[in-house]
Formats: sequence, structure tokens, C-alpha cells
Amino acid sequence: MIEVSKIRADFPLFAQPENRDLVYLDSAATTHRPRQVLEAIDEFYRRDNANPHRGAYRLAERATTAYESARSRVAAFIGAGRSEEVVFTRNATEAVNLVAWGWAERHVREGDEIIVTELEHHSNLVPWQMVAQRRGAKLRFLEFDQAGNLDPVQLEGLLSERSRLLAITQVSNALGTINPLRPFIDKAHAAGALVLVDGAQSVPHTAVDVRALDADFLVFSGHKMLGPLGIGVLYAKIEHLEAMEPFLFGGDMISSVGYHSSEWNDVPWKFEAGTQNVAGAVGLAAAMDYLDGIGMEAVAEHDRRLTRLAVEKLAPIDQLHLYGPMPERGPVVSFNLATIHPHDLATFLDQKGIAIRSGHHCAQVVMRKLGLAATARASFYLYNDEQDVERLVTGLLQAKDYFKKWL
Amino acid sequence: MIEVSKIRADFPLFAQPENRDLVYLDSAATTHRPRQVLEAIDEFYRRDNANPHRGAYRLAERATTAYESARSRVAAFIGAGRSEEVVFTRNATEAVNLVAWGWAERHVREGDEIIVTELEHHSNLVPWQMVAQRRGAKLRFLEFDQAGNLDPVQLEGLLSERSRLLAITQVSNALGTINPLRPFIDKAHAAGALVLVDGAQSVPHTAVDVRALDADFLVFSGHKMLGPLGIGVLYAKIEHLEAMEPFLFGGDMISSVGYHSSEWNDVPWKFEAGTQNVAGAVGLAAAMDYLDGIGMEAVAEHDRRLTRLAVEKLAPIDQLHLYGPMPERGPVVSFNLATIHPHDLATFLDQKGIAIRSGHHCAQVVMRKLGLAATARASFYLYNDEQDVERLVTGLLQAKDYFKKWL
Amino acid sequence: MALDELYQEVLLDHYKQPRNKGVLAEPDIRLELKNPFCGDEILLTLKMAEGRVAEAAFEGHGCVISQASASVMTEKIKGLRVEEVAAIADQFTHLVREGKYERPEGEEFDEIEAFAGVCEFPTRVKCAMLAWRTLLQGLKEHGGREHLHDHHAHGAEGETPNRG
Amino acid sequence: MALDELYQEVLLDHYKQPRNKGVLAEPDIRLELKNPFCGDEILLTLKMAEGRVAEAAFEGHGCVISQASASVMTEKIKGLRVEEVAAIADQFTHLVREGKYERPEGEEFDEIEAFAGVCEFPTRVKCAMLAWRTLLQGLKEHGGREHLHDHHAHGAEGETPNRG
Ligand SMILES: Cc1ncc(COP(=O)(O)O)c(C=O)c1O
Ligand SMILES: Cc1ncc(COP(=O)(O)O)c(C=O)c1O
Repeated sequence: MIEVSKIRADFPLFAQPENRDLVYLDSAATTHRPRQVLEAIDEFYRRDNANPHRGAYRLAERATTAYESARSRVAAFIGAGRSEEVVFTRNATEAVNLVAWGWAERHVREGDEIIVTELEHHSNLVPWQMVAQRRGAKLRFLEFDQAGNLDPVQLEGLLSERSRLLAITQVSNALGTINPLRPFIDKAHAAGALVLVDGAQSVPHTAVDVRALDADFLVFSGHKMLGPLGIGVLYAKIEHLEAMEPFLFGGDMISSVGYHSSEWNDVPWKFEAGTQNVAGAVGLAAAMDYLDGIGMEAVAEHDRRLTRLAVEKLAPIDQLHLYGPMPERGPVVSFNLATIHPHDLATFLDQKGIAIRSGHHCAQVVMRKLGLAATARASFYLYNDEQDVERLVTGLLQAKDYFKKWL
Repeated sequence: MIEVSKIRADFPLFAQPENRDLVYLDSAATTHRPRQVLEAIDEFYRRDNANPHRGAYRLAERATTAYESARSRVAAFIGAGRSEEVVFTRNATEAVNLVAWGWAERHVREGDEIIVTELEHHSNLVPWQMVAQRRGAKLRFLEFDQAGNLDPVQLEGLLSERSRLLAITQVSNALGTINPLRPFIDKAHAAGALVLVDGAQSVPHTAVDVRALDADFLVFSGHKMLGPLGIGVLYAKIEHLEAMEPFLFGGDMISSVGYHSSEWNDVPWKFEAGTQNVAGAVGLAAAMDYLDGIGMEAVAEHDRRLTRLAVEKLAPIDQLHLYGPMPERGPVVSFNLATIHPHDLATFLDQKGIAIRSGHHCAQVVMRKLGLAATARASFYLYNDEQDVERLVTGLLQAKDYFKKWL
Repeated sequence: MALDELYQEVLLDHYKQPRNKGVLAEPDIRLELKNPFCGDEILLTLKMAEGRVAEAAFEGHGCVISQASASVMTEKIKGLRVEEVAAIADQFTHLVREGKYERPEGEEFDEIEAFAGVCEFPTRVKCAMLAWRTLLQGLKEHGGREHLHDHHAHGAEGETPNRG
Repeated sequence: MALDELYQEVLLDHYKQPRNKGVLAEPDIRLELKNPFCGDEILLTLKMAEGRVAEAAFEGHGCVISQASASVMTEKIKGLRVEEVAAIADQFTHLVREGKYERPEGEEFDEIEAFAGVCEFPTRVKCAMLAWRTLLQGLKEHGGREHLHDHHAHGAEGETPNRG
């Protein structure tokens, strides 16, 4: 079991005077970083910094090694067969766009269909809207039910020989839905479609094995898993990477440049144009070391336990509406309290030192479907504990009292 | 005048045991960072970290303020009229690609022409090759002369009513050529073409004022100016930004998302998809503070002095061939020594603790034109001093001796 | 408590009984804006007469701050000339951003000053400004100037998931 | 001095008098590879006979390491079966990456072992490997397998700046 007090001691942000009282319940938006990650970044800049792949001197070699070792670290963390299957991007969003421009632009034709789920974050929806528009393809939606769950049988009804891709999140950032991916992926594959898994909310919280999943593409962000901002990952099966075109040109992604035409470098480098965020990659690798040091099983169990507790404590509150599947879900609890607008609720809780998210969570289709404009959302990670849940509950009760006359 | 020993004391990398003896002459590839920048990054993560623009709590507000203040800082540094004209990107390369996808894809038509100079880095050439190919447009090259200079009169010959864009570097990373931009920009504007200035090698070394230049677009990278990796800038006149489409979709760049279509956020945010590198932006702002603390005039003068000294000392070495304009140039000295391949030279110098760059410097058109496969390149910045130049000269003489029998 | 500075009685009144809620028929100005960071929306309709705001109404949903702000605004601008509206909007912006405010004559400004507490809650400034931003943009467009907001419309909103 | 480990006499000999330099006419295998990080190029041509390398030649430019490596390689692989070539290539890779090397019988491996010093210079491993990578890829393609290297060709090389 995770000893939260020991873990919190690793996170300098919680030790700052201005954050002493902070109950941080917005890790689904971004996490904080343990000193081990900050030190890895700093250490890179202080010792090994240079432009990788470019210099024939030792410092450059150290930078190259740092960068490529980080790639191998990421590959190992997600169970990729080879490190060349890992492309570093700016964030999960860019990783989806890389698949949209690099793969879909070549392989999706007029009349083809792309299936996305109604649960998707805008980052795994809007790029497909644009592909559909550019290519004359059709978007089809896998709908979620009352509880926020998807049904593999419904997927069967959507799949056809026109299906090119299924874009599906492993865990919904808005409702917490955990999609058991294998049946969805198998059905998509059986119909000849590829599958892109949005791992932004799953990779940080649970062991993900791309080969066990048989995912064609997996995207996630470093900053949601204790890593730095400015680094994300696209995993893709090597054969798909090799069938993709780059969409960012210049710098290291070429092997040869003439006046009017150029040749590309090998994968994955051909997708990494210009000087890359080496410190970001190094920091992400350090975050993975940190998580593995605790054990992803322990992390998952901790998150599960806190989430279950939160659902248990929130559900009985009068006029509190919980959204999403019960009780098993990712560490995300979306709700509304009476008719208090989530912003007003968030401002109130903030005054009590409790940071929650309010809004559409970049999932407006989910909101639309639920007939909501916004929800309040609390999300948990390994530095949260039972007390944080207690403080949230107390805060909510106080808020209800405070806004009584506004209702 | 710059006191280099005081400056070097700010750079932790030079204090590391493994780098004690280091003469770092590859700042044109990437620079090191003063502790002020590293501390700003660290401080952000330790105190203000959150996902900006997204939370209604104070921590998120601090993150938003940090990010948007960095944008204003950048705007001030380059003389932009308003901070909305600054888009954060991953690096200079991505910034060029944003103009290629966002602007050129809409405004360049079949038969139109894009003028690039033969001096361009691949990052300011390959994106235009691809635009030309996609749009059925033609690339025209502004050639450099024997000395490595461009001629505004030659530009006149290339300009026509078909000209849409001139892509021109302010300082060449391969030859050091400083292009006096105003006449080029004025002529391009007179013909109705816009101008993209590659400031990757100029913004770090000299005061650049986008309004004085009347540049339509300016790109540069943080890591070449003491800032972090993973952050770059596109400056664009607001009217051009507003006439541009985003090419990365998802996350914060939208204002509203439906099932099949979406609406974009305002500029510049509509170009910043997904969670941004806030720490990177904060670090870049700190780098600008650091540079302004010294004074860009002083930095420029220091670089000029060292470069002049290097040219003076290298020119007389027997069988040493210097490339590029003399003596005025950016802080970049490209050369070959006898028939020693630049890689072999770089390995030799590295053994003496001297880090130079060898290769084509991502400027294969320059190499081709000069009939070379590669050059050795030494580049300078504010932490270099006369001693570094002396060590380089001594190292070169030793190299010539060592490789005598190989020639 | 600082919260009470934000949630003043004046706002409560407007929030619970919004003035000018609805959509005017045949408006001279009609503009919908969204707060991209939270999804709050407002639809503003205005009728103009001789360079003055003759009627104003708003429709939308959002938090206390955005709704009360819209309600107060529609009341305050009625009968004013465009320049006067711009001046108040300017004052309001200063008020919610910096807490500073050059109070013009007249008690009709009491209700505007009730938003002074917003400046202590920077994340809520956008909520307070949404209605006013919509207003200013609507007036600008009405004045024949170009669209400021780059509406990227490549389809209709509000569709069902699997049309066609 | 470590440098002497890298720049051994054997390499000097091959660098100054490269063996099998040139381009074979009507080759069975013809492949050009570039080291994307430095621009070094090699054009390898091979003639095959009965599953063996009958003739090998290289053309190109580059540093001491890449040129000497290509020269030594073209000598060593002549007469060998494809599997034997692959085995040597494997050994060579280990050698220049890790300095480890299971020495097969025969003094013809002396010249290969002269590249042992490369492993101390990780930035130069790519130089040593360029010829061998080209060889392996050429053999693979010859064996009917698919292209490994994604050559993105959207035009001809070596043009003048302002054609047409
Ligand atoms: C002139 C010039 N332009 C563009 C770039 C690309 O910069 P980055 O690799 O940071 O994208 C560089 C740096 O290599 C450069 O020197
Ligand atoms: C499910 C999901 N997908 C994608 C993203 C986008 O991640 P990023 O903003 O790091 O690109 C997020 C985070 O907001 C998310 O929760």
C-alpha cells in the first residue's frame, strides 16, 4: 500500500508556504512532479546538455544517449517491442494529430469511416472531424449509455468494410469510464480497422501493455504522469510508422536535402523535426522510474481505493449528482451540487484550499449528451489521501450552505 | 564589456567535473543555461504548477499568469506590438511549419511562387518544398555569392506578382552571413509578398525589433538563447495570424465542439493545441531577462569581437579554408583544415576538450553550392572568451600534425 | 470573508431575477459568444435607434458572475450612445481586472461597482467580462468593422451523433 | 593515447588506398545510403553468384572511419555466403558498439578487429556502421524482402536552384 505522507514529501510543491493547505484534486488536468523528476531535468541541463544526434563530441553523445535511453525507457514502460516504435511529441494532442496527418491523410479515402466514441476528449475528436472533412470521410459515434459505458456490441453495428480507424479512450477524463479495450480492439481489427487508444488518463494510473492490448496507436502526455510539460508520446506499431508520412519538416528529420526535394530519415526520427525536448524526455523517463519504483499495481490500487471512497462519501450528499459508472471507474469523479454552477463551486472550494476542476473538461460531446453545460470534477493521484476526500466532502457541505439563498 | 568569468559562474554545466576542461563552441546548435533559467523552471514546478486556462482555482491562475506573462515578455523582447502576436511552439522548426500549414496552405495557389534563399537551414527550406509540392507552387532560390552574401537586386529579378512569400534567415547558421533584412523585406512587400524571417541565429545574439524590420513572420527557438529545450516562438502580425488556420486540433484551441464540427478559440490560443510547455515559456522569459540584464548590445559586441578574433587567428593557418563573409558575420565560423574530414577533426578536438560541430549543419544546399560534403564549425556565445579561441587554434595545429600522414 | 465580496447581494438579486432575459425579435445586433475555457455561452440581442441602444436582451447559461453581469449590463446600457457604452465597458474592465474604477456621477453605478470583488478572483474575470466582450464585439461589427472573432464554421452545430 | 586506438595503421592503409573503390557495371545489388546526421554517403554495388558475394565495390565520401570501414568490408565479404556476411556484420556491430567480439578463426579478422577502438567514440559508431548497414539492407532487399528504408522520393536530386 502507498504511504502517502512519504510520497508527498517527494513533491516540493506541497511544501511551499502558499500551497501548504492545498488539497489538489485536479491531477487529471496535470500532475505535480516529485523532486526526482525535477532533479533529472536539472541534472541533464547541468551535465549532459547538447544538441543530440548532431555533434561528434562527447557532450553531444551524452545528450544523444540521454534522449535515446529515455525512448527505450518509455518503450519498456508500455511494453513496446522496440524503442523505434516510440515517437516523442509535445503532448498527447500532438500525438493524435501526428496520426491524423501522418497516417489518416494517406490511408483514409472518400467514403471511408472513422469511429470515435462519445467519450473522447476534444484532442481525440477534433483531429478526426478535420480528417473527415479533408478526406470526405464520415465520422461515426460509438454512443455511451446512461451510466457512461460503451458497448462492444454496438461497435459491431458501426463497423463495416469502410471503417478505417477506431479512436477510443482507455479512461474517460470526464466520466471516469474505464473501457475494457480488448473486445473493442479485436472487433475493430476483425473488420480491418486500426485502433488508436487515448492513454492520457490510463497510462499514468495503471500498467498498460500495448502488445497485450494489440493497440495500433497509443498516445499519452508526460505531464499527467509526474513528468514534465512539453513532452508526449505516440506509440505506433512499426509497420504503421513506416507507412506514415511526416507532417513537420526540417532539422533532423531528413536524410538528404536538395533544392526542390528531400529524403526522410528512418523512423522514428523522421517524425521529430527540429531540436527536440531532450530534457522533457529525460524527465518523463525519471517519472516512469519513480512510478515503477512504487509499482503501477500499487498506484492503481491506491487510486481505486480513493475513488471508491470518494464515490461512497459523495453519493449520499443531498442534491449531489454523480455522473459516470459506479463504483468502478478511473480516479475521476464528475458531479454537480444542486444548481450551484461548477465555477461558483470551484471558487468556493478554492477559498478552502481545495482545487477542483469545473467546466466541460474538453469533452463537450459528453456534456451535450448528458444535457449539461459543465460539471465539477475531482481527480486523484498517488499524493492524495483519505483526508483529501474528507476535506472535499466538508467543503461541499459548506458550499451548499453558503449558496443556499442562491438556489 | 562582458566579464566572461562572471558569466561562466552562472552556468552550472561548466562547473561539472566532467566539463571542467570544456571549450564549448557549438552554441549555434544549442546553448547552455544559466542557473537563473534553471531556477525559474524549477520554481514554476515547485510553486505555480497547474494546467493554465483551465482551472478556477488559485494555483491554476498562477500557472495562467506565468504562461501569459511569458508571452508578454517575449513580445517585449522582439518589439511586437501585442502579446497576442506571439504563438508558443515546440521549436523554430515547428514555427515555420505552422506558417506553412496555417498560412501558406490557404494563401498559396497553383503557379504561385515562394522565394527561399540558398542560405536557409533545412527547417526553413523543406517546409516550403512541401508547400510547393502540395499547392503546385514553385520554389525560387535567391542565390548567394562567392563570399556567402545575398543581393537585394537579385531578389528584384525573382519577385513578380506570383510571389507570395520570401523565406529568409537573418543570420546563416552555416556561413555566418548577416542579411541586412530591410531592403529584402521592402522589396518583397513592394511586390506584394510576405516575409518570414528565420531568427534562430539572430534573436539570441542581437536586438531584433519585428516592427522596425516590418517582418510578417519571425521564428526562433528558446534553446539557442539560454532558454529551455521544447519551446519556440512564432511571431506573426496579428492580421496574418487571424488569416491563418490551425493545423493541430484539440484541447484548448477550441471555443466549442460539436459532434461533427467545432469552432476555434481566438488567436494566439487557437494555434496552441493541448497542454502547453508552460515551464518552457517561463524558462524562455527568464533567459530573456538574463540577456537583457547583460544588454543585447553588449552580447552582440562580445560575439562580434570573439568572431573577429577567431577569423583573424584561423585565416593565417596554412591549408585552412574559411567559408562565409569576412570579417563581419554572425558568431559562426565554418572551415575545413587540409583534407581532414570534419568528423575526424571534431573527434580529435574533442579529445582536447574542444567541442565543435562537424557536418552539413542542416544546410545541405549551402554545402552543395560550395562543393563540400561537410565543414567544421565553431560558434560563440557570451560564455566564450579569447582563451577558447586560443585553445581552438592550438587544437587545430595539433590536429594537422596528428593527421599529417593521413593527408 | 473575501467570498462575500464576490457574491454580493446585488449579484444575488440579478442572478435570481435576471433582467432582460430573452431574445429580441428582429434585432439590429445579434451575437453569440462562448467562454472557450469553460463553455459558458451568451446570446446577446440589441435594437439600436439613432446611435443609441434602444433595447437589449441576453440568453445563455453560466455561473452567478456571468449571469449577473449580463443582467446588470443590459439594464445599464439602455438609452446610451455607443461611445458611452464603450466608456462604461472600459470602466467595467478596469474594475474587474484591477479593482480600480473612476466612478462617474450617478447612483446607477452602484450595481456596477458591486463587481469590484471579482478582481480578487482572477480566474473569474472572464466570467464577468463575457457579456461585455460580446457587447463590444457586437457594436464593432454593427459599426461596419470586420469580424474580430474568427468563427471557423465548417458545419452546423447541435447535430445528432450519427447523421446521414 | 586513445586517439591512436581509433586511428590505427590498418585504417590508414585502407583510407589512403581504398580497396574496391568504384561502381560495378550491371550489379545485382545497388544501394545508396546516407548518414542522416552528417551527410556521409555510400554507394554500394555487389555482384552475386550462387548465393555468394562475387564482387563488391563502394563509392562515396566521408571520414576516415567510414571510408576505411567500407574498404575493409568490401574485401572481407568477397566469396562469402549471405549468412556468413550477416554473421560478420553482426560481429562487427558488437565490436564497434561494445568492443566485444567473438573472434572467428583466421587472420583475415585482424583488419576487422582494428575497428575495436570505435567503441570508445560512440559518436563515430554510425560512421563505422554506414557501409555495413548499406550492405545488410542491400542483401535484404535482394532477398525479396521489402524495402526497410523509407525513401521518400518526390523529385530528383542534384538540380539547379531555379529550374523551369
Ligand atoms: C538558422 C536556423 N534555423 C532554424 C533552426 C532550427 O531550430 P530548431 O532545431 O530549434 O527548430 C536552426 C537550428 O538548428 C538554425 O540554425
Ligand atoms: C483523455 C484525454 N485525452 C487527451 C488529453 C490531452 O492531453 P494534452 O493536453 O496533454 O495534449 C487529455 C488531457 O487533457 C485527456 O484527459
